Amino acid sequence: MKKIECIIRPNKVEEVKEALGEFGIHGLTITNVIGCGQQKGKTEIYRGSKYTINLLPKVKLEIVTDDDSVDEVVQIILENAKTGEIGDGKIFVTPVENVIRIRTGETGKDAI
Amino acid sequence: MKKIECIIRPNKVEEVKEALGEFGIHGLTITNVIGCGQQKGKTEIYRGSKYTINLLPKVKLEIVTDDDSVDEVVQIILENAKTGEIGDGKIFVTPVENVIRIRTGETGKDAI
Amino acid sequence: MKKIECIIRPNKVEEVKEALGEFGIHGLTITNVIGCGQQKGKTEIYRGSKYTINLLPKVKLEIVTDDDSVDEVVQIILENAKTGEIGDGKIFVTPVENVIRIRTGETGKDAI
Amino acid sequence: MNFRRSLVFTMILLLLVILPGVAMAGEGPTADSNAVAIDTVWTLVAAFLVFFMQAGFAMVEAGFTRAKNAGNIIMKNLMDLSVGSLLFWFIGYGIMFGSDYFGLFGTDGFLVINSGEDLTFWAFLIFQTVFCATAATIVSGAMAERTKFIAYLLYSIGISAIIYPIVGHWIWGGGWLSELGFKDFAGSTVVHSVGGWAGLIGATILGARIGKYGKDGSVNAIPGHSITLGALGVFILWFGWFGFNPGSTVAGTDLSIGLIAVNTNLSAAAGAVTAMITSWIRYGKPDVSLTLNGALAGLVGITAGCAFVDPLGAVVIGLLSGIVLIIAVEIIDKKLKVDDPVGAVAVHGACGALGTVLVGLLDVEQGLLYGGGMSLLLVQLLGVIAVFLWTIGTSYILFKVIDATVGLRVAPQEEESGLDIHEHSLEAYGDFVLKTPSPNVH
Amino acid sequence: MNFRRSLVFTMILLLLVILPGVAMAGEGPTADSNAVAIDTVWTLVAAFLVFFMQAGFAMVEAGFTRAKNAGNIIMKNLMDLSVGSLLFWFIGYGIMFGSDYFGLFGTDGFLVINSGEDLTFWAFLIFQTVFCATAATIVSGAMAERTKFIAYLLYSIGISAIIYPIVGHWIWGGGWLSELGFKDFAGSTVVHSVGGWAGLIGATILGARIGKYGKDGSVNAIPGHSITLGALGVFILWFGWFGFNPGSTVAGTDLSIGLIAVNTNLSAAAGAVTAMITSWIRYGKPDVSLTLNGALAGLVGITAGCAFVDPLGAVVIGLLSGIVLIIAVEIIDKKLKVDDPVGAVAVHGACGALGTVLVGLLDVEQGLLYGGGMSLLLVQLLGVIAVFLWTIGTSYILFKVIDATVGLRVAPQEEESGLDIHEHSLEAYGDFVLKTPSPNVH
Amino acid sequence: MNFRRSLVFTMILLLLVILPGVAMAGEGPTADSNAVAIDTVWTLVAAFLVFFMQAGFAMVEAGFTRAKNAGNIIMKNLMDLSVGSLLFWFIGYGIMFGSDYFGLFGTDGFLVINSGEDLTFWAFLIFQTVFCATAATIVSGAMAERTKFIAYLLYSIGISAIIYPIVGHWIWGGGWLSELGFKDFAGSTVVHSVGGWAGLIGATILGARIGKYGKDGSVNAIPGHSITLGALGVFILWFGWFGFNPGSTVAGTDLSIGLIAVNTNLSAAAGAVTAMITSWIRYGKPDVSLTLNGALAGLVGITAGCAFVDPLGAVVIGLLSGIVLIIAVEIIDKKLKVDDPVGAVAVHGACGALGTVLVGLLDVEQGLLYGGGMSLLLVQLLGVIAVFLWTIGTSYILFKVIDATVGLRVAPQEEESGLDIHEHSLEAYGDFVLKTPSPNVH
Ligand SMILES: Nc1ncnc2c1ncn2[C@@H]1O[C@H](COP(=O)(O)OP(=O)(O)O)[C@@H](O)[C@H]1O
Ligand SMILES: Nc1ncnc2c1ncn2[C@@H]1O[C@H](COP(=O)(O)OP(=O)(O)O)[C@@H](O)[C@H]1O
Ligand SMILES: Nc1ncnc2c1ncn2[C@@H]1O[C@H](COP(=O)(O)OP(=O)(O)O)[C@@H](O)[C@H]1O
Repeated sequence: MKKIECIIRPNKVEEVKEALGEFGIHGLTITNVIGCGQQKGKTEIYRGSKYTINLLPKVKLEIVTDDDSVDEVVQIILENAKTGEIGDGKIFVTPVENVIRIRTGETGKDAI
Repeated sequence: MKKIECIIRPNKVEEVKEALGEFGIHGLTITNVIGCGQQKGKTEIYRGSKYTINLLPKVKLEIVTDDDSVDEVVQIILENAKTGEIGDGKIFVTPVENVIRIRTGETGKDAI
Repeated sequence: MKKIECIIRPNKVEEVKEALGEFGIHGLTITNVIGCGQQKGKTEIYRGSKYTINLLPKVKLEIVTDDDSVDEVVQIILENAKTGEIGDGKIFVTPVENVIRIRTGETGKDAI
Repeated sequence: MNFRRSLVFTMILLLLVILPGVAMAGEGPTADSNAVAIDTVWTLVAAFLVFFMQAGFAMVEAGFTRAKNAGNIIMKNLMDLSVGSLLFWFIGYGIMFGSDYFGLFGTDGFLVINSGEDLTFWAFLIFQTVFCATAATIVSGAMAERTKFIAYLLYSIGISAIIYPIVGHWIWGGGWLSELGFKDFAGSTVVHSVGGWAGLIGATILGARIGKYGKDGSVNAIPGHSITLGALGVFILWFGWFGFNPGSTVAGTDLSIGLIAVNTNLSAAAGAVTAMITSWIRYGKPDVSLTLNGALAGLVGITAGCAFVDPLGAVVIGLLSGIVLIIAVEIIDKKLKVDDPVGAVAVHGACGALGTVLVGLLDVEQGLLYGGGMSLLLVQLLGVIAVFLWTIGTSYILFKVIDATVGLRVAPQEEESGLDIHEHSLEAYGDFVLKTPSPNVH
Repeated sequence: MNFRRSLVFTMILLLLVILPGVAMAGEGPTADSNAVAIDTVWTLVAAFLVFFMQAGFAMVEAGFTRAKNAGNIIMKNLMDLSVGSLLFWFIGYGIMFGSDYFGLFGTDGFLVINSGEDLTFWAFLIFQTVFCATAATIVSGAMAERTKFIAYLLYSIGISAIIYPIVGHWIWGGGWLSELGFKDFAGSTVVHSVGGWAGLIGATILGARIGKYGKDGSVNAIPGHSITLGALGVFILWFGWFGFNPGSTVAGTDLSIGLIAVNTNLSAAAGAVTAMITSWIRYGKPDVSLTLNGALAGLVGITAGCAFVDPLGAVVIGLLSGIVLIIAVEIIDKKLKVDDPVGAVAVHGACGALGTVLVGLLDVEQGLLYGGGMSLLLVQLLGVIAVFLWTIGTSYILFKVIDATVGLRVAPQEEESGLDIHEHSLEAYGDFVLKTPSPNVH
Repeated sequence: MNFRRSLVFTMILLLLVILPGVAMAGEGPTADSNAVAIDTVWTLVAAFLVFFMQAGFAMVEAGFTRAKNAGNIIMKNLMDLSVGSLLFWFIGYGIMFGSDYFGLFGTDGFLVINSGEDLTFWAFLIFQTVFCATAATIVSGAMAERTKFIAYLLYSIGISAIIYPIVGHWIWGGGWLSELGFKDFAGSTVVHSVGGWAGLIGATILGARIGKYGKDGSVNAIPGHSITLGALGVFILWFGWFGFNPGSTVAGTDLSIGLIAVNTNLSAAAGAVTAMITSWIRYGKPDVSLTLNGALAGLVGITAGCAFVDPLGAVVIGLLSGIVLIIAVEIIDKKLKVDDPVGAVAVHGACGALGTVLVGLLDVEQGLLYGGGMSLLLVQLLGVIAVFLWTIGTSYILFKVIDATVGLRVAPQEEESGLDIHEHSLEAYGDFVLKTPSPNVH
């Protein structure tokens, strides 16, 4: 199994989630994160002094899925999270050795 | 080494943490997350209009441990985080290639 | 590719981030977490009753990088996040199988 | 208020002419000078309380909307007050209370810097100024979370300088409605309905916030960011209303102030109770924000009749206001699909009209149910309709002109990231982690 | 207060009878009509300030408890006020101030809709109404975070309609304690102790919040969610107390109002200072929330004697109140193991009793330390005990009946997820990320 | 104020002597006794409003600083008030209003527990007490987020007992400046500049907060944690200022109170508007927190002249105050590199001085622009400079002594983790997830 971890723009979460739902993936976990990269922060002025917001709010989605679906899931995220502007984010695919459903104790694919 | 990542109900954190402590595991990292899956969200009414809370608050625990303890740790989590109701969450086991303790620079098992 | 995940003290984030920037690493993702380990919590008194803060605020940095840079990145973190006091945190190195940049669809090293 | 307010005012004026030097220090106080002092002190204290309602509006409107727009809401309320205070002194007061021109508007009294002997003028001016600011600020709630700041400033100028003072002249300044015997003691119609109807037009022209209505026509709730601040605002408003209603005697020597205070309180209490019960029955649980609105509904409802009804009448007005509030919120939200984030149109527009009409039934002297016949009721209906038409007409033009010039609404992306960051470079809660995305709407 | 309040009231009534039309506009003011107006204005302004204390209670209670219950706290405060206002008018006022029946309760004056000539009645009514709401609302703090909403509503009805008005009759309405010469000028006992003791019983019957006491008997702190709102509440209460105490003359022509204000302020200041010092010594650091409570303790303490002691006495009362507060919090929390989230029992119950008894020592005319002998002290003790017994007795019955019928406490799971979401479908802070689990308790 | 305030006070005193028993209940009211009652009621109500400004300061200062220091700010404000109230009664009042010693300070009137016949004394005392607390509390904003709590307590004692009362004596207590004809009606200089200049010295000696200035000399913004609480504070302050300025007649029978209220409101409104426009022009967007400061700047500016200028003059003072505020904030922040988190020095120091000097130009009787010649202007300048020198001199000594003994500033690590947890074992927002690290500063 794989974990597909993607860092996306906060306002893209709904779209990605819905598209995944249509594809049949209903389970995922979401974390609020802040990130930096090529996207430049914004410089704001507060009381006449500058301050730079160089860590921008992003959202991390984690989807654990079986090996076969990885490409499709990646594709769905690419389609729905993309704006084409710098700062769209990244997808990381990492190995998962086992999954256990706490409620039932099921393991592996059944537990997803 | 492995990372044991579990998504559990917020009100189960104390119990799991205590049980792990008794077993001898004192180090772990906790993140507030929101998740969806089979558990249905709740529909609430605010000022006469409906709104659905379909992303439910969960807590992610991350425990890095040596390969031998994995099964026991999983067992402890299963025992202590389970209510039997939908929404109890999942455990993911993933590989960790190296661990370094920042304070001492120790690596591998010693660093856990 | 590898993911370097480190749990550090909140007030060390700026230093680590700047040092990584000088080294040439500009992309990273930050999460607020709480953790426990050898570092003892603090016992505070509120209205005459004790309460223990045994989950301490920490920050998790995630940096995905190519295999070659791992050692240097770890070194930079060690140098900049260390105080020598208990509670400095840990670095975990985990494998990443693929990285995709959402904006362009680039994969692998190019996407970092 | 109608006749009474100007009567008292004239009386004081007369007293001052008859008894020159009445208020001069050192000559020794007389019963007359003391009466003037009591009235002045009372009017000022009441004005201060009404002023404080600005804080109440700011808290209600900020609390009932999202964190990302909190600074912008504050800014609008502050400017309603500031711009309104200046403009009402420049021009509004004269239009409202200046020498009557065919019952339509006043023609002098602009930019007064010297009131001659009549020192009580100033107390009256400040009292009227804060009333004007109240009418203006009601609208910011209905138009919250999507209006351009510069557009809002222009609207605020329009209502403070023209729309409100003209209605004020009709009813309190000796204009045609006051001649007909229309009764609106402290402004259910003059102040609240004007604000409410202007808000209705503004919110309609603006359109709903992104996400309020689904593509399938579903209605989504967009909860506010701080129920405690919202509640604080309601308590402040209720507190300030004790200046608004009893203060509208502009005379502390008029002992009806006690009864007015009792009526005001009973109606607010009744409004809160029925709003709670109604929401409980309709939605299964007692809704906190609607119950808070219910108290305001009771307050708006009793404002017209607070000096004309007895406590039983006040309770009846409150009870009905609390129920009508919820019906109005539903109609506006679900039928009209007008997105009014804080319920300003239902509270101030609908319950303001309701309360004004109910005077025709419950006035202890002229009310239909008290044997006073139909005539007052008809005049009340006429006044409510006239003010409705005037306000929607003028505010429609005002908003359309603003829309065609500077534009009324911010760009969608700005709305999504919030007006604070976009319009003011501000994060209202810089140290707190906010939810992105909101887990509540989808 | 006892005799004085009703005396003034009667005086005004007499004046109105002797001088018919005194308050009629147009007849010209007289010294007598002005005096009536001054008293009415003063009583009303004071009533408004006391009203505003509701906002203070709401903020203190919400701020000192957890975010997940903030909307519920607001709702309880709002209903104490609303239901209380209606019920006090229906029945409470009559029981408290109606014609005396064997010194026990009043028998007329219910649901007054016409006060005849006596327009000052209404100012008195609204003043007494907001006092009643104060007594009722104190309890919501002690019972916070675990009481069923419907059960709380029933309790609120019971205290507003019966428990409070009867004590009020005994002490201020011409009842047996006032006959004995019991002195409680503005209500340390009548208002605050009644609220405090009812809260004690309520909190005891309810049991502690989940997590408050460990299985090993350890006492855990459950910090509040907003110290700024809590502090704002304390400032508002202190502000409102200037209506509560000086206003209890119900006469602005009674110049002792100035001294009463000074005494009130000095005692509050002294209470805050000693609470700070005591917490600093006992716990190693100056505790913010206990210092805030200390100011309230000083205010509650001086309420009985504010018109009877000199400023030195006021400072002494404040100093002692601040210390007793902390001892009382500890005893209640750790010895009695009664879980009172906001310290309401210590502040209002204990310091209310303390302040009332201290009048027996510090009254400048009858106090033991001022050479007035033991008699007043004994009467004060008797009164404090009588009110304690009455309140715990009746509130015990009330809560037990509620518990047996609708149930007093929510289910554990509902308590854990918070009363807001369970009882009102509400998230009080919809845009903020809240801590789950709380990292502070374990 | 200077002469007028003491004049009125003496007048009342005389009246009381001439008419023994004027205020005794039961003898029947007279015009004289009523006038005394009106003045007492007015002074008390004004004092209560000024008292409430403490809540305003607490909210502004807490809202404009970071969440991790919110409890500490609250505690400082509470102690300014509490310690100040006790000390002003012990010693400050005597120094300020006692028998004059060579125009420098008063020598009696300490710890008054009996005012004899003169019951109006107490109203005057409480009014002056809350003024003193205002001066003291201004400083906590300028020194926020890094001052040791114990050091702050010592400072607070120093300003309440010595620094403020002596300036007060010079200007309002019959001292040398009042003899020269210096005019500061309600305290632009006496109260606000004293607070502002003391804050300047305190903030300078303390040094900037960690992170405020980069190694490269760059100036970083450190945004506050709650713009809504900050705004609420500003509304409360504006509300309280209606006690501060009109109340400074200490006479409700002085009908100029109405004009003073109008002037106060117009100046605040103008200050907010020009601050908004200036920030819009200079920084590209209308800055919310500077606009809020602008309203306060207008209020501080008009305080000296509120009874001496006409409404046009008030608007001019407000307009200038709003502009000067922004220039002053920039100079202090960027040129002087003094870190004043809430802008207290610019608002209270700079605009206080500005407003006082402008009286020399705009006084309708003696102002240069109204044909009154140069003499008043020169006296105003002299007074402003004298108070500046006195305050910086004494507060420099005070802070240096504190620094050398208990130490003025907390350790860097304590500053980083926040004063709340370090000094008070407190998390002000226990249920909320706060940002660590702050994503905004780097
Ligand atoms: N090497 C990395 N490791 C971890 N997270 C990264 C990395 N690079 C980028 N990110 C995350 O992806 C987000 C977007 O990256 P950025 O470089 O700004 O834009 P883009 O992905 O469009 O090139 C960042 O804000 C950060 O959260
Ligand atoms: N495929 C998945 N990938 C990542 N997280 C998941 C996945 N499925 C479920 N989760 C997480 O587990 C939580 C519980 O899952 P759910 O399906 O609701 O109940 P259960 O685990 O009892 O079947 C979800 O809220 C989500 O946070
Ligand atoms: N086994 C572990 N798994 C995951 N996180 C851990 C583990 N051990 C420690 N941590 C994280 O590292 C932080 C610091 O660990 P701690 O043992 O207190 O100090 P040190 O790393 O200096 O020995 C903890 O607060 C926790 O967030």
